[in-house]
Order: sequence, then structure tokens, then C-alpha cells
Amino acid sequence: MTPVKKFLISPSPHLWKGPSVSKIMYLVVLALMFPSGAAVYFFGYRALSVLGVSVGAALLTEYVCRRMRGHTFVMDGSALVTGILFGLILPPTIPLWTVAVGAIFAIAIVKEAFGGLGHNIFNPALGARAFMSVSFSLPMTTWVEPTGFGVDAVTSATPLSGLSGWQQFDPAAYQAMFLGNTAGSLGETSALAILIGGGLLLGLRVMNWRIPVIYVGVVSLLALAFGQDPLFHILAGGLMLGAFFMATDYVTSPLTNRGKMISGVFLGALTMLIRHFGGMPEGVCYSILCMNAITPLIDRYTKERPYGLVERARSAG
Amino acid sequence: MNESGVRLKKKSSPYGVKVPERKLTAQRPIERAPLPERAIISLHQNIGAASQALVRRGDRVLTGQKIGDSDKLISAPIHATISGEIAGTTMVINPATARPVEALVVASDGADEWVQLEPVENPEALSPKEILDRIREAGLVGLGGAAFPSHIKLAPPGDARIDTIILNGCECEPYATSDHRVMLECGEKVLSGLNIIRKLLSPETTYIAIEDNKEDAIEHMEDLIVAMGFKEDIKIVPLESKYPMGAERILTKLLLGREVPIAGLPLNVGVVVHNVSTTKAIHEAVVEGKPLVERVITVTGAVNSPKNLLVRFGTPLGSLIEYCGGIVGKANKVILGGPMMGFAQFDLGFPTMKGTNSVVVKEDTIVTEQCCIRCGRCIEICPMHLMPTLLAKYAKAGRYDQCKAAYVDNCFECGVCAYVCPAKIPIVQYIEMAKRELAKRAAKK
Amino acid sequence: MTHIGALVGIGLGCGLLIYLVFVKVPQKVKGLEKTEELNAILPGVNCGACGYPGCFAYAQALSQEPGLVTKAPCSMTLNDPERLEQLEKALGITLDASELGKKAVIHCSGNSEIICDYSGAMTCKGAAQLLSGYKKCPYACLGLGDCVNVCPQGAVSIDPQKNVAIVDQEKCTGCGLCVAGCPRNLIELAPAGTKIARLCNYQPLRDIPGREKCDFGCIRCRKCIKACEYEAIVWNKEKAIPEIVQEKCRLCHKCIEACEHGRLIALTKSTEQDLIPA
Amino acid sequence: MDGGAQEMNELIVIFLSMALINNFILVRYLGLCPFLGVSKELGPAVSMGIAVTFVMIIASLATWLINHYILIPFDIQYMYIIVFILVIASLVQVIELFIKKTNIALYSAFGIYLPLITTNCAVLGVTIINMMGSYTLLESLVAALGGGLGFTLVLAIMAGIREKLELADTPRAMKGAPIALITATLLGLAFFGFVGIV
Amino acid sequence: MGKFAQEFAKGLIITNPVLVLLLGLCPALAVSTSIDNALGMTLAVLIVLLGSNIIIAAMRNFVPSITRIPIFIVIIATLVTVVNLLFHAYLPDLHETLGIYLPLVVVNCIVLGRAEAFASKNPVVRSIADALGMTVGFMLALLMISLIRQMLGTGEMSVFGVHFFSLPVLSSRPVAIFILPPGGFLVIGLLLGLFKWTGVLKR
Amino acid sequence: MPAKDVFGRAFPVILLTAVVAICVSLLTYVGSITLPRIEALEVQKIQGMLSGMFPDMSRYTFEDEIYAIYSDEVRIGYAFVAVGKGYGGAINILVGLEDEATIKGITVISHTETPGLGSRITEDLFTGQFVRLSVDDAALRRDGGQIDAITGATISSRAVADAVRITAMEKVKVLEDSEEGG
Ligand SMILES: Cc1cc2nc3c(=O)[nH]c(=O)nc-3n(C[C@H](O)[C@H](O)[C@H](O)COP(=O)(O)O)c2cc1C
Ligand SMILES: Cc1cc2nc3c(=O)[nH]c(=O)nc-3n(C[C@H](O)[C@H](O)[C@H](O)COP(=O)(O)O)c2cc1C
Ligand SMILES: Cc1cc2nc3c(=O)[nH]c(=O)nc-3n(C[C@H](O)[C@H](O)[C@H](O)COP(=O)(O)O)c2cc1C
Ligand SMILES: Cc1cc2nc3c(=O)[nH]c(=O)nc-3n(C[C@H](O)[C@H](O)[C@H](O)CO)c2cc1C
Ligand code: SF4
Ligand code: SF4
Ligand code: SF4
Ligand code: SF4
Ligand code: FES
Repeated sequence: MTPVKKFLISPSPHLWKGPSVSKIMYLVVLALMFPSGAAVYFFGYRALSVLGVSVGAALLTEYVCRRMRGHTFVMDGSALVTGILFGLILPPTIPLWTVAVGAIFAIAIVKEAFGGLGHNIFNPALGARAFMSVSFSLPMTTWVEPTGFGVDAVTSATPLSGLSGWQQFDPAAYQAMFLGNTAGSLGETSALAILIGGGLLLGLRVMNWRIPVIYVGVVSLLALAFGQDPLFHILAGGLMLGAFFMATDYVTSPLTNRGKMISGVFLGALTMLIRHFGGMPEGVCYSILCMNAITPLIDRYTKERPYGLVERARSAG
Repeated sequence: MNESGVRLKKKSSPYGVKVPERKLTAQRPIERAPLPERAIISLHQNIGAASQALVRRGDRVLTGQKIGDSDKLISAPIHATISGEIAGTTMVINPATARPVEALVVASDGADEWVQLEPVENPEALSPKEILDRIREAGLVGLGGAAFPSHIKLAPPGDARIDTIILNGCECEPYATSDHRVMLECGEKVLSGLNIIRKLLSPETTYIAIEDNKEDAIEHMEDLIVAMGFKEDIKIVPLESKYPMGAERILTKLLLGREVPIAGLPLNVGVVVHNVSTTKAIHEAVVEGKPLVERVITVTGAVNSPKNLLVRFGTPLGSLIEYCGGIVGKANKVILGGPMMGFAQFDLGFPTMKGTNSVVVKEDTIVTEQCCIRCGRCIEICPMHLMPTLLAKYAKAGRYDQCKAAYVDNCFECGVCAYVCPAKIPIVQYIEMAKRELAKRAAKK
Repeated sequence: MTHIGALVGIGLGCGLLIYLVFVKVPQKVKGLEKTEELNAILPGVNCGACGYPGCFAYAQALSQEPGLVTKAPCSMTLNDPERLEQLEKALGITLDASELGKKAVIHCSGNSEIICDYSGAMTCKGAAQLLSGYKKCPYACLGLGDCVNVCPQGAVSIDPQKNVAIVDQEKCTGCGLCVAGCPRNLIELAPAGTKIARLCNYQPLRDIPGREKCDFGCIRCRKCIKACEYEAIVWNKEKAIPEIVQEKCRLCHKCIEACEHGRLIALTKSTEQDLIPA
Repeated sequence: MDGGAQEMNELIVIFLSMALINNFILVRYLGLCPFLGVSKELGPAVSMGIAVTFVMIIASLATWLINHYILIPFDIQYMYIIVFILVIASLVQVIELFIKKTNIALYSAFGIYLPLITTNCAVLGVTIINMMGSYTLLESLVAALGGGLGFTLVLAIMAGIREKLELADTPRAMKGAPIALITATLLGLAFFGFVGIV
Repeated sequence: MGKFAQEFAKGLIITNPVLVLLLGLCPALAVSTSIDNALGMTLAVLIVLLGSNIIIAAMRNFVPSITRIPIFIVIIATLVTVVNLLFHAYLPDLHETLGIYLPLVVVNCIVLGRAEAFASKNPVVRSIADALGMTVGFMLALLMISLIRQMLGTGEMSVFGVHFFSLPVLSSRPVAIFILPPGGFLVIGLLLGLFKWTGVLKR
Repeated sequence: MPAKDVFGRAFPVILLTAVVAICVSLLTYVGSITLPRIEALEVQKIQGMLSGMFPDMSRYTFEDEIYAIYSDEVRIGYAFVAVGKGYGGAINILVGLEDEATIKGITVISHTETPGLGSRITEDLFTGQFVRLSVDDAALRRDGGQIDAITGATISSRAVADAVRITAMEKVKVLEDSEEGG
């Protein structure tokens, strides 16, 4: 018999399956490579530098915060996801120092102040985006046409800012929007790249289909109800990126499937409310943040019904 | 194949998980393990009260002699599993309660001399009371894992009407094959035992539930049912192989659509579930008059030659592992029971007990728990439809009342939540913590 | 001038309305006497800072759980000696915790050997439920700090060398939360100024194979009992371990000298003043 | 008909503006004491919100009447502070006393929140806002309802979040008021989304 | 005089109304967008608190308990109205920026709290000390918050029109959130956290 | 009931009444000093804004919510307050007209727009665009007018331009009506 130095005791079960937290995060990073790739393709070095600063600042802040709390820093990939996503929802021309400020805000205030991974109430990337659009409103609303690595950028409007003008079907423009060849935040313009990345995560069951599918579905239905083109609403603006990558963030979305479906419906309704009636052309960021806020309430009222609950009432009565 | 009408359609459940199977010993016939030189026989091997020793140091005992008993209602006597001399008493830590309990040490005389057994010629002639008495005197407890005294389970309180018996041959733990082998090799005894409890309870229907990864067992049992003339009184239900199919609450739901009430028992919905090894032991106890001194245990995992062994209780783990060729490689974990629900043990001198259905040796590392990322996987698969992540969080924060309000008592600790958790949170451990704390509080009141 | 009349009228009207409801509407509800009494003591500004919706609600909660005085404090009351005194009287408690006279002591020296690896929840309760823990002694402090986590004063910490909980006697207020928090029942509230403690809690009368007590535990020689002139150490039959009767102890330290193995320990430095004359 | 629709529209605008866009807590900074004090659990938070809404409506009614039938005719609007606070304090006390004496169930459900409301900026605030905005009686009442419901909404959301945070591994220094205030920051940012919908 | 100083000092840190007792947060956040406003509010609170503490301490022996609170409220409301009118007439700009928060001093928990908790039980001189201490404590908190908010939110440092300095990058691109409502919550939240972290605050 | 008792019971109410009376009297006195000054300040403020817009103004009249501006008895223009629905709430704008069709200039009286964004409507760079502009052209370029919107604050800019144009047209109509009538 081989002598065993020290046996190990641990609670049951003694088997595990499935990805670890960091593997999940790196899968998301992998999926995000598609929209990031599109961003670099369309916006060139600007995209590269914004993403670089955002990721760097996010990781550094995470490191500092963890150490300040006396915890060890684990490279679990969640700060990486936050960094990439935060970069992807910024306009290409944003000054780099503001990107760093935003990424620090995302990690230090929105995530670590609440206790770090798993404890934050609001989506760090989106919280920081909202912070940025209030703090640096001007650069946050300056958009450029995609020019790749080439020519100097020309300021332009995003498709959504001229909402009313886009009611007729224009195949060429739609194709551009689908591929990502329009003005907008770095990662939100290419619906194709987002679909590939999101599809990957859905297929790998890393994320639950309920939120994105219902979210996009409700937006389309409401667009129809308001007499607008649903396809336009899906392709323009940050809906796809938000629905696939941000509304699905485990930490800030409801726990149960029922809760996720409710959340999807609310998200769709809020987004269209803001897009249709609101002062801002884009509603995805604020809708998701609002849903983050009421997630605890949704969780509270969508708990599973335990096995054997009804029967007790019967047998007791 | 379905000519007999005995086999029903396969059933499956959306909950639970498919655990990759490692049934290394499915095709290995049962072997008899060598008798231990010293048997350490714990006086508390069942759910309920512990037994008091009936013998003293220096007494000579025979195999099958009653050496411990209790006058508490929920208890089962303990028998000597080898013949020899009582060498003294010691303490062992009961894995189920983590408390030290007394154990008797029997030093073998190597003769394995049995007490005089009292077989009955015609079991049909026994009265229900006689049957129950024989079951109790044999020290029978459920061998499916929980070790609940069988004579209690088979004597439901006056107003309870049992209309269904389910014979549990699922064996959903991914390594265990002892029930599988018992069905293949001792199928007659299993069915005979089943028939005895059918006589006791006279149910309308009797099912045998077997997972579809044991096709040979299903066929064998099917043939036996026909051969023994049970006709369609006993039906076999093949089940999708999924953990924890074998839990009785899942079976009642899946087979009958009945949910066992929270804090209730299957008998509250008219069902009794017994394990195949238990009915085999019932046959032996009632017909052959043989007390429960041994059972089939699968010794598997990282051992040189995994085996299905017929083991006397009290045999130290170390000798079983040695008999199977010793530990392979860097394996550092010995699990009493299956890897999903079993207890890790670090002391190879620890004896096997009635509830031990397998011993699994494997290599494992220390994992650090991370924070819950609220992925919801545990909720999606919990067969009891609980909110495992919340239970763990509440327990961790010491909020046991909230655990209670979230039905922590309904959890049967199957462990699939922790199995799928990406953050590697020992959810079951937290849940158990809360249960113990709540029980402690309830006891204080 | 008329407007002054109008305004005074409003004032009078309001006053009258209150008066009418106060005097004329019959009181139907009983059983609030205690609450009313406490309510009268509280400042009545209803600031809500205590976490309750107003002083009355706080009073109601207090009447049920006096401990809230410190757990959900009303700073206006606690900073006001007069109110504080009234409140103490009404609740029948004494607040000044340093005078409360109970301190936590921990009955383990913590050196027990770790005999297997442990993986799982890093809490003492969790570890204790797995085969009674990973230490050689099944009664040893597990050092995972359940007691640290429950102590509101931050008085407990884990000694990293010995892997045992230690109590800062200065900070401890004797609330007893740690006592309930320890799954090993290692913590006891002893009178403040306790000087002698037994650093072992190994209990069973028979040994458990593989789980013998550690080399630092009490060996049951009973020499300390014999050494004590004041009968301050008695034999606890149930646990088979000596028990120190703190009230009788006069700090002669004879027991410590008698215990060859240094298994009894003086918690605080003894000075001349500490010794109560015989 | 058109005038009616216009008026309705105006009321909706007032309602939404008071409830969401210029939320009492998040934007106007009114009623922060109960916001921090009574947002630890959902039940009390909602009761508090309802009580505030109720008192806001009553106070708006009373102060509107007094403003229009006493202060304005006598040309002493500048004395509004003393009059409003007196009226509010008395009303609250009367209601509280009344409930306390007659219905203890109702009292412990929401009566206990009433005294806290007297010294709550939100109630006096809504009456002053009504007066400064020269709202009609109906508009005042709608404003009070909107303000109160917005207040309740934020309190409920906050309570949900704080219940969850109780179990979180929040840094020691941030526990309690600091993290509640930071949550309010982010909630305020989220509510920016509603800006402009009226 | 020792007692006077003691009462005065208490309000600064130990029972700082805003930072420790978390009272009167509403005005503290609403008017802390600039140092001017913070000082203006402090002035208003000073007048009202001093006035009410003096009057109430003077009256404390013959105010019956049943109408105690209404009488206090009337006195405070009167003082607030006086301040409101005076500001309107003599400091119109400040009056406008303070907006409804000036009349709301009447329900400021600090004022009524001090009246009830202190002035109604203590002689006039000590009540004056208390009022001064509380006001200075209030001012300290407000100055701290408004300094941060103004500097980051405008990039400029100027008080009552006197310009001291501008911050390099921020003056051209100020971080506007700090003068918006969420910024107020952020600053005070972080300040409280910082104080707790460094151990200045116990609670 | 003895008289003293009655007084004793009524004392709280009497005291409260007395306090109210004293307080109100005090306020009346303070009011009598400050109110005239407050009114004067209001007038001064309007006057200041008007004379800022019309440097030659010697006096003005206020009728039908329209200020008529005179220089030496010659009417040199009109002014009125327009209210726009901005991003954060109402924007009050004082609009000056040279004649019925031309804007003299605008001043933002009050607003609640976002600082650094919408609040830039108060800057000369924006308001200057309205000077000597024809009323019809007071609209954003993208709406077919002559005004450049502030980047990132289209809503605020549009609110101002639209409020100026629409209110001006209304007031001109009122003026024409009254002139016809008078
Ligand atoms: C529109 C739509 C899209 C879906 N996409 C996916 C998918 O991408 N991946 C997936 O695993 N399931 C997907 N499903 C659902 C599965 O087919 C199946 O219904 C679901 O996984 C069962 O979930 P449950 O086991 O939690 O009940 C989709 C369902 C619908 C209606
Ligand atoms: C999670 C879980 C899994 C179980 N799996 C099995 C199993 O595979 N086979 C089995 O016989 N009993 C299993 N059991 C035990 C059964 O629920 C039940 O106790 C047993 O079948 C009753 O028979 P017995 O009294 O003969 O042991 C399991 C229990 C639990 C809680
Ligand atoms: C916090 C915040 C404040 C804003 N403030 C204003 C504002 O004061 N005025 C305005 O017109 N738009 C404001 N906006 C709206 C956006 O800037 C909006 O994109 C813009 O009005 C329309 O874009 P454009 O002007 O570039 O066409 C604000 C947006 C945010 C997020
Ligand atoms: C499916 C998925 C989506 C995620 N989306 C986001 C996101 O939108 N923003 C973000 O900051 N982090 C996101 N993360 C990373 C991580 O969950 C996040 O940093 C936590 O909220 C931090 O506690 C995501 C992770 C996963 C697995
Ligand atoms: S909570 Fe209990 S029943 Fe549910 S999956 Fe976890 S261990 Fe199984
Ligand atoms: S599986 Fe683990 S990480 Fe996921 S929700 Fe459950 S406890 Fe949290
Ligand atoms: S929990 Fe209480 S008794 Fe225990 S150490 Fe802390 S203060 Fe002392
Ligand atoms: S004293 Fe008890 S609770 Fe504290 S660390 Fe030791 S075992 Fe754990
Ligand atoms: S200061 Fe506003 S509610 Fe207390």
C-alpha cells in the first residue's frame, strides 16, 4: 500500500463539474473578442487605446482595492470583463484620461466598495458609463464615423440620435448597421460580432437565453406598437451589446429563470420608454441600471416553490 | 422485450445532473472479503438511538450474537460480526453526527463460529408481528444509505395506508455497483424480501426503479419476476441515469406524481421505498433467521483492483483497501459512501458500518471557496426546488432563522448544488451547519 | 392687524383639534404602558437615526429587547447622562459594560496538531461537523474564527502561531456572543479579573484511536487540585477535567507551579494589588 | 375636449416629474433621514413610504386651502413657513393620536411612522414646491401623490438592496451609511434615464 | 468657561451633527455644491439655532410638556421666516440659490433636536455654547463636502466671487457629477467611509 | 372647578397662543421692513436685464405681460418672458424684440439644465446668435433655422429657440390685436 502523507477531508460532494468562475469569465472574454475585433477594425488605433487603458486601469484598480482590504488578488477575469465591456461602450474619441477615471470608478466604487465580485448591486461597466455621461457629457456624446486605421475621424450622429428620420427601410444602411460600419460606441455598432460572441456563450450555456431573447423580443414588439421599425431598434444603438453581455451579468441579474424572464420584459419596456419618450436617444444603459436596482426585489418575489410545499398544507389541513 | 408487460416506459426528470459514470466494478462478481482480525463494532449504526453494550470485556461472542441493544423506539440491535473475544471498548467518531460514540472491539478467533440460526420453513405462515420481530431482532436498517430501522418503516402508524411500494435499485451514485451486483446475483432473495414486505403492507402497486445504465439488471429482474410468478403485480420502471434519481422523494414524484410533504415521510403519501440490498437482508432475516452482519460494499476508485466485496461490519477500511491492492498514485481521499453524499475519512482504522455501501478512494486537492457569482446554476438543478445559494449565504452569515424560512430542512443534502457551483462553495456543508444549529436551538427550547 | 388674528386663529384651531382628539377620543388600546414609559424618556424628536421609524417605535422595540440600547443606539439618549440614567432604570439594566464583570476566556492552548488536510467552508462550525475537525484533539480550537466573526467589539483574534482564539480582555464587554458562536464550547464567561484558566477542554473518559489529546493538554494528574489551598479547583466528573472556581481563587499561583506541564495559565500579570489577602 | 386632454397631460407631467425625474430623495435631497433610517427592511420601508405619501397629500390639501383662503387674501404669504409647519405638525399629531387610540394594528403597521414625518423635509418640501409652482388644488394633490410614490419607490428599492447587502462581504468601513449613500449615488445615476420623458 | 468650551467642542467631532449623527443631511447635501452656499446655509443655521437655543433655554422652566413641541416649532419657524426675509432682502443671490432649503431649516433635525435634547434642559449660556458648537460642526462638514464638490465639479476655487485658483485639467473639463445630486451622495458616502476606515468615526 | 385649575389646564393653550401672537407680530414687523426692499429688488433685476438688452432705455411699461421699452418717449422695442421645456425642467428666457419681426436679444433668467452641458445656453456664444435674428429664423439649423445647437445639448438648445420663436409670434399677435383695438 502506498503510504499517504496526509489524507484530505472535505464535505460532500467530492466531485465537481463545469467551469470555474475564472473559466466562465475567460469564456466571456473570448466572446468579447468578436465585438472588440470589430471595434478595432472599424475604429482603428482609437479602439485599441481606449480598450487598453480601460482594461489596464480596471485591473490595476482591482489589484489595489483587494490589497487595501488585505485580500489576495485573484486574477479571476471579472475585472478583465468589466474593463473590456467598459471600453466597448465608450465613444471612440473619448479622452484617455477620462477612460481611466471611469474604469477606476467602475471597479473601486461600483464593485469593490460593495464587496467585490458577486456582491455588487450595479453593473460596474454600466455604472461607470452613467457616471461618465454625467461627468464628461460632451465627449460622451461626440461620435465619429468609423475610419479604421486610416483617415482622421469625422464627427457624426449615431443612427439613434436621428430616430425619427429612420423609419423607412434602407437596406444599405441596415447592412452597415448589422456589420458595424456606423457611428457609435466602440463595441455596439457591429450586431454581427455581438451575435457571434453571444451565440458562443449561449451555446456553451455560459449564459441563460432568457434575458437577451426576451429583452430583444419586447423591444421589437413595442417598436411595432409605436409604429417604428423593430429591426432598426435592434440594430441601432447599444441594445444588442447590452442584451447579450450586460443584462446577462450573473451578479446583477435575477437568480431564478422566472426572475430573468420578468427582468427581460421590464428591460424591454424601460428601454423603449426612454427611447421613445425620453430626453436621451439611448436607453439601454439606464434600463439595465434600473433593473439592477430592482433585482433584489425581483429575487425576493420569484423564489422557487419548494418541493412538497403544497402537500404540507393538505396534510396539515 | 416488453412481452411480459412488467416493464414500463422510461422516465426522466428535468432536475438533477448527469454525473459522468465511473462504475468500474459493474461486471465484477461479488467476492467475500477476508474476515477482520479485530472488528470494531460501533454501537450506533442507525438513525435514532444508540445501543448499549450487552457484553463485557473478555466475553466470548459468536458471529451473529446480539451484543448491543436499546429500549428506545427508533433503534436497532447490533450483532457480533465475527466470533471471538471482546477485547475492550473504544470510541469512534460517528461521521453522521461528528460525535464520539462507543464501539466494541472483537478480537477474532478465526473460527467464524455462528450462533444457532432459526430459519422458517414456511414464511407465508408468519404473522405480521412475527415478521416485524424477526426483522428487528436481525438488526435490520435501510441499506440505501440512511440506515433507518426497517421494522419502524414497515409498521406505519395506524391511520397511514400504504398503497405503493417502490423497490429502489437506482444506485445513482456514480461509483457504486453493490446494488447492481446484488440484483444480478441475489435477485431471488431481493424479490423474496420484497414479497415479504408486500405481504406486510399489502400495497396496490409495487414498482422496481432501476436506472437505464443497468440494462442487464433490468432484464434479469424482469425475467425473475416472471419466473417467480409475480406476473404484473410487480412492475419495473427504467429511469434515465441521473443523480439523484435514487432519492425516495424524487422517486415518489417521478413514479407517482406525489410530492412528499416538507418535514414528512413517503408514508405520508402512501409510499414505502426500500433499497434492494435491504430487501435481500429482509429475506435473510425472515426466512433464514440471519442477523445483519454483512453487506456488499463496492471498494473502488484509485485502488489497484476495484471490487464488490461482501464485508462484515466492523472491518477496518484499511484492510479492505489493502485487499483491493492498495491505494494507487497520489490519491489522498477515502470516502465512505459515494462521492456525492459520502463522508471523507482520514483514519483507515475506521470500521465499515451498516450504512456504508461503498468506499471510494480518489485524489483531490484543497479548493478555496470563492464568492457566489449568482449564476443560478444551483437553483436550476436543485431537485428539491430550493434556493441553495441563499441557504448557504444565510447560513454563512449565521442567519439560521432565514434558513428555516427558506425551507432548509427540505434539503436532503444530495449535493448537486455544490457539484455544479462554479465558485466551489461548499453549499451542503453550510446547509448542514444551519440544520445542526437549528436542531440545537430546537432542542434547547 | 386682522392677519395676526387670522394666524392666531389657525394656531388656536390646531391646538384645539389636538386637544379634542387627545381628551375626547376614548383610548381603546391597552398594553402600551411600558412603551409609553420608555417613549417619555426618549428625546421625542423622531429623527429615525436609531433605525426605527420614530421614538415610539424604538420604545416599542426596546420594551421587548432592552439590548437594543447598545445594538441600535440612540445617540441623543446615550450622550445625555440624565436620559441614560432614566432609561437604565426603566429597562432595569446597567449599561456600563466595563463594570459588567464578565469576560470571555478560551479553554484551549491551540497547539493541537493538524492531522489531515481540510478543504471546505472556512468556519469552525463547518469544520467541526466533518469528523469533529482536522485537529488531533477533537475538542481543540479550530482557529477558523467563528468567535472572531461574531464579536461586536473586535475583542477576539486568532493567534497565528498557536492557531487559537485569544480574547483581548480590555475590549471584551462580556456580551457572550462568542460563547454561543463556538461549536466546540470552548469559550466561557468568567468573572472579570479572572487570572487562572485551564487551557484544555479534552473531555472523554476513553481515548479515540488516532484522535488522542494533544501534547499540550491537561493530563489529569490532579496536582493542581491538591496544590490549591483555597479549594478553588475542583474535579469535573462529567468531563473528567479540573474546573476552576473563579470566586474562590486568590491568585496564589500555586496551581500553576504545580502543573508541571504548564497547562494552567495566568491570564494577566499578577501584581501585589491583585492578590486578595487571605 | 382638447383642453381636458391638455390638462390631463399636464397632470401626468407633474406626476412623473415629481415621482421619477425630480425624485425627492435622489434629486431633491428631501427626506434623507428616513431614507437612511428606515430603509433597512422592506416592510417598514414600504409602510414609511405609504405614510409619507398619505401625509403629503393631506398636507398639500390643507396648505393649499390655507394659502388660497387665508394667506393670499390677507396678503401675508411671506408667513407661509410658520403656518405650514404648524398645520402639518398638528395634522400629523391628530392623525397619529387618533390611530393610536383606535386601531393598534393600523398604528403599528404605519402609525408609528407618522411622528417621524413631522420633521421630514419631504412633507414641508412638497407644500412649498406646490406654493412656489402656483399649482392648482388638483395639481398640488397630484404632485404630492407623485412625490410620495417616488419616495416610496426609492425607499423600497433601497430596502431590497440593503437587505441583500447585509449578506455581502462589504468592507467594514463601508458598511451601513456609507454604502447606502453610494447606492443612492448609483441609483441617482440610473434615474437619469428618466430625465426628459415628460 | 471650561464647560462652555467643552460644550462647544463636543459638536465639532464627537457629536458632529452631519458626520456622526447623520442628522440634517438634506440641507447638507443640497447646498454643498459651492462653498458660498455652504457658508450661506451655515449662517442661516447659526442664526436660527442660536436664536432658538437662547429663547428655549430661557423659557425652559415654564413650558408645559404637552405643548412643548408645538411651541418650539413656532419659535423656530419664526426665526426661519425672519432669516428667509432678511436673506431675500439683503442677500438676494444667496436666497435664490438656497431655494427651498432655506425655509426647510425649520424641519432640520439638528435645530429641533438641539432644542429638545439640549436647550430645553440647560441654562442659556451653555445652550449658546451648544448652538455654536453644533453650527461650527455643521459648517466643518459642509465646508469639507462643498470644497470637494466645487473643486472637482467646476475645477475652480473661488469664494464669494474671489477667485483663488483653477485646477489644471478640471477647469476646462470639470467632472460635472460632483455638482449634480448623485455627486453629493458620492462625496459624503466616501467621506463617511474614509472616516470609518481611518477610525475617526466609530459607528 | 377652581379658577386656578381652569387656568392651569388651559395654560398650555394660552401659552401657545401667546407665543404664536408674539411671533406673528414680530414677523409682521420684519416683513414691513423687508418686503418693500424685496419688491424693489425684483423690479431692479428686471430693469437691469432690460437695460442690458436695450442700452438706450429710459423707461418701460408693463402690460399684458409685455414690457414696452421707451427711449425718450420713443418706443424702441418690446420684451417678454418666454418659457421653454428644457432637458431638466422649465427654462425662463427674457426675449427682447426690436420690432415685430426682429429679435433684439435674449437673456436666460433661470433654468435647471445640466451644468456644463445644457447650462451653456446662458453663454454669450449661444445667446449671441439671437441678436438681430429674424423671429422666423429662431430655430435650430437641423429644424430649418439659423441657430447652431450646443453640442451634446440639442434638447436645451431646441427648447430655447422654439420658446423664443413661438412666444414671440404669440406676443406679436397680441400686440397687433391691441394696436388694432386701441
Ligand atoms: C427563442 C429560444 C432560443 C433558445 N436558445 C437556446 C440556446 O441558445 N441555448 C440553449 O441552451 N437553450 C436555448 N433555448 C431553450 C432550450 O431549447 C430549452 O427549452 C431550455 O434550455 C430548457 O430550459 P430548462 O431546462 O431550464 O427548463 C431557446 C429557447 C427559445 C424559445
Ligand atoms: C440524494 C439521495 C440519493 C439517494 N440515492 C439512492 C440510491 O441511489 N439508491 C438507493 O437505494 N437509495 C438512495 N437514496 C436513499 C433513498 O432515498 C431511500 O432512503 C432508500 O432507498 C430507502 O431504502 P432503505 O430504507 O432500504 O435504505 C438516496 C437518498 C438521497 C437523499
Ligand atoms: C446626465 C445627463 C445630462 C444631460 N443633460 C442635458 C442637457 O442639459 N441638455 C440637453 O440638451 N441634453 C442633455 N443630455 C442629453 C444627451 O446629452 C443627449 O444625448 C443630447 O441631448 C442629444 O444629443 P446631441 O445634442 O448630441 O444631438 C444629458 C444627458 C445626460 C446623461
Ligand atoms: C455573462 C456575463 C456577463 C457579464 N457582464 C458584465 C458587464 O456587463 N459588466 C461588467 O462590469 N462585468 C460583467 N461581467 C463580469 C462580472 O460578472 C462583473 O464584473 C461582476 O459584476 C463584478 O462583480 C459579466 C460576466 C458574465 C459571466
Ligand atoms: S439544496 Fe439540498 S436538495 Fe437542493 S441541490 Fe443542494 S443539497 Fe440538493
Ligand atoms: S451555483 Fe454557486 S455561484 Fe452559482 S448561484 Fe449557486 S452558489 Fe452562487
Ligand atoms: S463576543 Fe462578547 S463576550 Fe465574546 S469576546 Fe467579544 S465582547 Fe467578549
Ligand atoms: S474558540 Fe471556538 S469559535 Fe473560536 S476559533 Fe476556536 S473553535 Fe473556532
Ligand atoms: S434633514 Fe431632511 S429628513 Fe432630516
